[in-house]
Amino acid sequence: MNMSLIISQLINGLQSGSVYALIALGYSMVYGIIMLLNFAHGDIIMVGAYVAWLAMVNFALNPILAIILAIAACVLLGVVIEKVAYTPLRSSPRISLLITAIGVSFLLQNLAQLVFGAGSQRVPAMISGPSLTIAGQYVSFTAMITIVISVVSMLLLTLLVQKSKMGKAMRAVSEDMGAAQLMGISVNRTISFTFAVGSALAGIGSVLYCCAYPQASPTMGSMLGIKAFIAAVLGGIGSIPGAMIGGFCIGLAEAIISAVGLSVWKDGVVFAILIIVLVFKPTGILGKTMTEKV
Amino acid sequence: GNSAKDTEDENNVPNNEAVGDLPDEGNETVSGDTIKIGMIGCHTGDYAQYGLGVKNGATLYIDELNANGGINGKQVEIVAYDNKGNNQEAITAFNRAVDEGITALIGDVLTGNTIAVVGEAYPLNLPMITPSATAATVTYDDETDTVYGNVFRTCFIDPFQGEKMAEYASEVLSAKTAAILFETGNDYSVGLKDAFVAKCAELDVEIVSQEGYATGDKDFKSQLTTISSKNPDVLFCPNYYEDDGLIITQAREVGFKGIVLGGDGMSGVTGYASSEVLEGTLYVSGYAPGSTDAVKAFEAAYTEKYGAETLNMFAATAYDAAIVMCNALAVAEEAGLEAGTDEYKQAVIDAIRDNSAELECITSSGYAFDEYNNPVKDAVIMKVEDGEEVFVEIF
Amino acid sequence: MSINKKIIPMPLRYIINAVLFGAFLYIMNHIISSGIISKYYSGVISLIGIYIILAVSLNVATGYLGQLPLGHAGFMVIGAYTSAIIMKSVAAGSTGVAFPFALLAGGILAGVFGLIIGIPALRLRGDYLAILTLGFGEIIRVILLNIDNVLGFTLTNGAAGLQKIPKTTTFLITFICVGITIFAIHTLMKSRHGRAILSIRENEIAAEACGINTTYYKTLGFVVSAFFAGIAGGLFAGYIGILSPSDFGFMKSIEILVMVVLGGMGSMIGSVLSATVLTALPELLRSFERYRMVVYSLILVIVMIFKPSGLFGTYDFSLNSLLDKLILLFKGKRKNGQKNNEIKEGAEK
Amino acid sequence: MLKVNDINVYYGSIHAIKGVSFEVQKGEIVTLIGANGAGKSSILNTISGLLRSKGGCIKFRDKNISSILPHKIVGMGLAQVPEGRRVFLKMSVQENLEMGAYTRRGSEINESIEDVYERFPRLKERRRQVAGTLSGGEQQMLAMGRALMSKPELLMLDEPSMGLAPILVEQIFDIIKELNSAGTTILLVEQNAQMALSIADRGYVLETGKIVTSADARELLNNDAVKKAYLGG
Amino acid sequence: MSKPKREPVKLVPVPSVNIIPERDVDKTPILEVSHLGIDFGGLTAVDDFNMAIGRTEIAGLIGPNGAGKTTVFNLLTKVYHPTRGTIMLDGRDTGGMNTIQVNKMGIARTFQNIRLFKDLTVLDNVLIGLHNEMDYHLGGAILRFPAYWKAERIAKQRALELLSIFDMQDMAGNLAGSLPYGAQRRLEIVRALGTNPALLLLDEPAAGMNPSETSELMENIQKIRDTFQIAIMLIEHDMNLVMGICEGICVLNYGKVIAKGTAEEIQDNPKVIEAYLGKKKEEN
Ligand SMILES: Nc1ncnc2c1ncn2[C@@H]1O[C@H](COP(=O)(O)OP(=O)(O)OP(=O)(O)O)[C@@H](O)[C@H]1O
Ligand SMILES: Nc1ncnc2c1ncn2[C@@H]1O[C@H](COP(=O)(O)OP(=O)(O)OP(=O)(O)O)[C@@H](O)[C@H]1O
Ligand SMILES: [Mg+2]
Ligand SMILES: [Mg+2]
Repeated sequence: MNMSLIISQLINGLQSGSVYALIALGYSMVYGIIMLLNFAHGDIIMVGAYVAWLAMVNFALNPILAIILAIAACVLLGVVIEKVAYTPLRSSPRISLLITAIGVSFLLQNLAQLVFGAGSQRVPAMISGPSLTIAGQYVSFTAMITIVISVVSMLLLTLLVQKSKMGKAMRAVSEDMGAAQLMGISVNRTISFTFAVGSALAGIGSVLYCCAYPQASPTMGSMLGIKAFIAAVLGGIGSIPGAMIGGFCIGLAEAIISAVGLSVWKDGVVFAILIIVLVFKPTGILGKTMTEKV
Repeated sequence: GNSAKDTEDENNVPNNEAVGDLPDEGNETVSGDTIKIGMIGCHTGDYAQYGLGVKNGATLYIDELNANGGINGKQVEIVAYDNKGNNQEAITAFNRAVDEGITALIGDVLTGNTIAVVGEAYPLNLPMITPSATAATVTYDDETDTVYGNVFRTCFIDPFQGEKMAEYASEVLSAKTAAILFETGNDYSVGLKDAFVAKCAELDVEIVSQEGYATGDKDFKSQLTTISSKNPDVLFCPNYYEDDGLIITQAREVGFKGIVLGGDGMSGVTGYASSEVLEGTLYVSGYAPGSTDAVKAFEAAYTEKYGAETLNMFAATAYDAAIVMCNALAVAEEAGLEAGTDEYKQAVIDAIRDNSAELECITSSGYAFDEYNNPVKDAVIMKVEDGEEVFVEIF
Repeated sequence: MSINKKIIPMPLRYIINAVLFGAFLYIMNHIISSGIISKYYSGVISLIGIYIILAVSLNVATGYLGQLPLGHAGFMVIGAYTSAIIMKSVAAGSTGVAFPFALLAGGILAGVFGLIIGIPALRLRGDYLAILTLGFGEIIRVILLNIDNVLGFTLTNGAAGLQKIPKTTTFLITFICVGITIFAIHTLMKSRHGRAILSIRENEIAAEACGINTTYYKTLGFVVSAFFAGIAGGLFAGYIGILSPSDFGFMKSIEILVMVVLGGMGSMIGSVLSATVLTALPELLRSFERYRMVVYSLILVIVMIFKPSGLFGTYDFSLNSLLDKLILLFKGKRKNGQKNNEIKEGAEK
Repeated sequence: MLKVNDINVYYGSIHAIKGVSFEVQKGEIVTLIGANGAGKSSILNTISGLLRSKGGCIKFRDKNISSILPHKIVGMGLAQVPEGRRVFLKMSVQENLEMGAYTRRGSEINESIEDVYERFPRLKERRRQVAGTLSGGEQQMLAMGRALMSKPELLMLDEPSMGLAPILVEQIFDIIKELNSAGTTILLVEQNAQMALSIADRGYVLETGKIVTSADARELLNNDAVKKAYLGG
Repeated sequence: MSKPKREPVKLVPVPSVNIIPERDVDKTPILEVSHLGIDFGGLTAVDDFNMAIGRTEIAGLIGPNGAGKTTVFNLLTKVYHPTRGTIMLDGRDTGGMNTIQVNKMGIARTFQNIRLFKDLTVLDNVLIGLHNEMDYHLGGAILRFPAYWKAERIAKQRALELLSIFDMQDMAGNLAGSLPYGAQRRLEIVRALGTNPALLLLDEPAAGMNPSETSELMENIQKIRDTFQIAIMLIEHDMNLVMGICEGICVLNYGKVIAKGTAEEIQDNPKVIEAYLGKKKEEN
């Protein structure tokens, strides 16, 4: 394989990895605070894509407006889901919460199918710009912007969680809601905030996804969600740089596997990588091993 | 447009089918004045657009028929059940339909589901026509060399399409090298690919690259980058149109310059990629939209009733399947046989096989079936020009 | 709650249960074979039986062992393919005889995979384990899909799936398997081995401090769970006649998990009833066709919100205790305040 | 300062607190003593809003707080050191202290942290250590330090001496006295009734969810029934 | 896996727990620890820890908070693996063993923060403790062989008897999590006893108990030692308890032993007073 081919495969991998990473960040945040594998997260992306499509195709809005609307819709949806479906289950076993999340995910998918039909819709281009040529290889504008946005999001998020007061409140709530309240932290507000941020990331992910693969379909979120989620786990769930690394790993691994002609085994290999990493590093690449004090 | 709205309406149209009824007590068979036809397919789920196309296409014809007095004075009643594209549901849905007293079946839609249903329908010798299941094994068991006499179809079989495209590539396009990008989890896609590969070997077309992707994938750039680096003359994409739209777009993005070929699943691809990237794309089809007056009339009626969204090839082959089936039922009815009896079923089956060749159908001028109950139809080559799918030739 | 109200002596309790179950089998079998109910109903009943086995077996890993496996369909598909491949290779005349062996083989192979997956799983906790099992299920699916191309022989038939599998699954054999599964899991759980499994769910460190070999019992939980899932898979293959890998994806695992959680984790009767209801529900909702998945998901969310521990919590129904209660009700009027007496009886259980 | 009137707490069908009323005056140390499961912690949790009372009324600084959310109550100057410490195990000692000052803003926070470190030098040694790996006693100190960070007017302590070395128990009680003399009102729940009564102004004795005796601390120390049940005498 | 040397005591009903034999403490050591130490990263939690416990001795381990007492228990039970040093149980080196093997050899423990099987009944909690005392195998359990019935019957009887030490047999059917705090602590002791230990480690058994409950506990601890003829080592901050029943006391500070001896010796040791007891003792 020649050099430029390798580079272009790497860029392919980085681009899809960036989308995974953005979505994985959302997963990681929500998981971090209420220990919930939010299966509906992928479907929030789907709704974002449909909103963008509706805005541009049905209401002929400006792409920028469509992007804002899509992100806003994701934030709203994320917060509403949390309020309606997850808040009542705060003190319930975690698995009930998980099943609720699965239920919400099914619900969104089926409602989308009911409203928008089973087929997919073509989302017109939202972002356009000049493309670059690196090492003789053409790199599309969307690929660059996708990579840049996801890295920036990660940095901002790290700052938010580590440094801001809200970030600390998030960590406190995730550990002990009762004690957090005794510190004067509003648990409801903190959790809603977390969902809002996570969903906003999903919204951004949704827009970038649509730029790369301009289709919206009711079930588009499920596999995407699972992949992103694997990225989060691979990187060490709850860890922000971890989600990023996980996303890039998955994206690159997929690209490399496809590039060497094993594309039919792609999903299998991705999962196998995950399993191998977990076996040797049970908390993922950047996950901290918390030994339980006995 | 307002296509979302259309879909909504389409499904709110209360079709005069037994959908809402629970099975009656005592498992009654055909009531005196209606003939019940089953329609099992994926009306929801990932492939609902095919299932709904089939359901609507067949319903369209039957409604017309009923409006014209039905069969032999009897109205035709449709018993439609959803199988979500799932084998388990396909079997239960079929058994349920049998409980309702269907005398014949149009369906199933997806190949796997159809094979599952055949497993149940064959012992009952229930006449069935699938408008869309393309695998050879739907009508024929290669292990025991048995043809399922009761099962027919109005679509091509996979090998046929794959071979046709290989021949077309070699003979018409003079291609020397070819690449393939197919969906690994999809038997349709794999079936076409296998036939294409085999035929290419015969015709001395070199397959330079064979790449697969998993169901649900949206990113094909890696595979396409590899393919593009080998510079094949043609790229064969035996997939469904939504994926093909993305594939062709990304293929052009990574700099693929050759011709893209497809199977009948590519029909409808114009909605999923820009006209520039699609220009010159060719696919084989059993149905050429807008090609004849009959087709135009069908399309107009369909669009009026259900909107254009699910108007795909399978809607047309389902319309044909309904014609063939109703014609055969008419033969049995005229012979005065009692619905539900073995003779009746056999009479319908015989009539499908023997009396369909002269029928006025829309995707084929009549249906003659070969010894495997597959239709002998011409392949239509379609081409995308200026964002339109246009008829090129019969090949 | 008193632990000591078992009034019917132990062996008799089993005999009563066996007789009742036998009678149920006999009557149902008679009804089905005489054609009183149609193939549709008997098919749905068989499916219910298969899903009962799946839910009850998943409950071992989820409800009792306290893990969260998301790859149960992976074990099911191993059993299904194994059994189907065996059944396709036996002579047409002897399928009836071969079927139980094919089922067993499917169960054993699934159990072996349970062991394989159980070992790395030991190092993982909670959600990481969930992901591991999810990955495992998907890998199995990818392998079944692609193995033929790679190794050059036809075993699984790839995407087209394994077709024309002899349809040997009957009501009787399904429900005999249901009976065996429920009995075996029940007796396992009501023994020192079962308690060891429960103790891992409750507190692993304390379990080790009690001298319980947590490694062994975790693996055991997985193997038992996988074994019965494999049997269910074999029954499924014999019911449906065609297997394709895509039918056993992540969604199938979720479907089974939903049954377990909705029924109440750790409640056998919960798993049984919710498998029954959730298998029958889509059929009842057929009239709504387009809305039935929406309704299904709504029901799921609403039940979880209002009954988070599942419909039955950890409650386990027992016919015997029902009988006991009835007997007590009669006796209770005569005898009073004989706690000591009862303790002795209990101790002799 | 705090007035609890006829509160009732249920855990499902268990009636844990049965019509309890009492009050704490400004500047006092009041202690609640009672056997295991008498309902002491439940009362504190109800005051701080973590549990809800059925009926009744809780007044803090003449404001009814019985339906105010817990995080707001903290802002009003009422802090609780919960039973079992409940420090944030994954955060460092320093961060735990910062969390204590969540409702406050400004630069004095750092001074407060230094104050706490002065009181508990052990915490200073471990300031970067994750709280989850602290010993039981260290965690208890951290929990107290954290509560002090909100500069409360009323501090509720739930068994602060549990699991502490004798020398620390004394230290903790010294701190309580000191805090009190610096103007903080204290509501103290203790198993160690001897110690608690010896520093308290008044005490209430709780039995199975009801207050059975209330008196001056000195009186209670000499009360025979109390002696027998709670003082091991 | 090396086979534990200790013979499992045959499951026969224990002698009535009310008979406390008059006898002397057996001082031949059941446990000998030498130069034990562990580091957590840079922190040395326990260093050069040496001690021996007699076969039926009640020993106390005290020290300021964070001194490393619980860590010593964790080392003895192999929750943590020592960085240095050896632990000899009944003359056998436990190096390389894990928690389970050590338990089978005869060390049982309770936890500072209670770790019960909360959603199981009290009886089941004790039966889990008795797990290794029953010996029917998996097949026997599923097929309900006679061995199952016999072992279960005896185990249940034994469990109820163990519970009766703390007068808890009436709670056998309750969920462990629903018990009052004190009862939960006692249940942990019963469960540990179920594993048929030669050495019982109790981590702050009296925490959260009031003085009258504590004195009851003291009696019970002695009763357990006398009835089962085992060694008991306990961590406690309640000096009444420690001074009252411990025959030997070891004081830790910063992971190191600063004093060893009888209650009287310890009480007067200035190092201990300074580091741990405080001046209160002098006042009294
Ligand atoms: N979460 C709960 N669910 C059910 N019952 C509870 C719960 N928490 C407490 N209880 C019950 O309420 C009663 C009072 O408990 P509480 O914890 O307030 O007592 P306490 O006086 O603080 O005891 P302790 O000295 O053990 O801390 C007890 O009987 C207890 O069993
Ligand atoms: N897993 C661990 N990682 C890091 N440090 C630890 C760990 N476990 C214990 N430590 C440290 O070791 C020291 C001893 O802890 P240990 O729990 O043994 O104290 P202790 O003597 O039991 O105190 P207390 O009486 O308060 O329970 C403490 O400083 C603690 O912070
Ligand atoms: Mg308390
Ligand atoms: Mg300790």
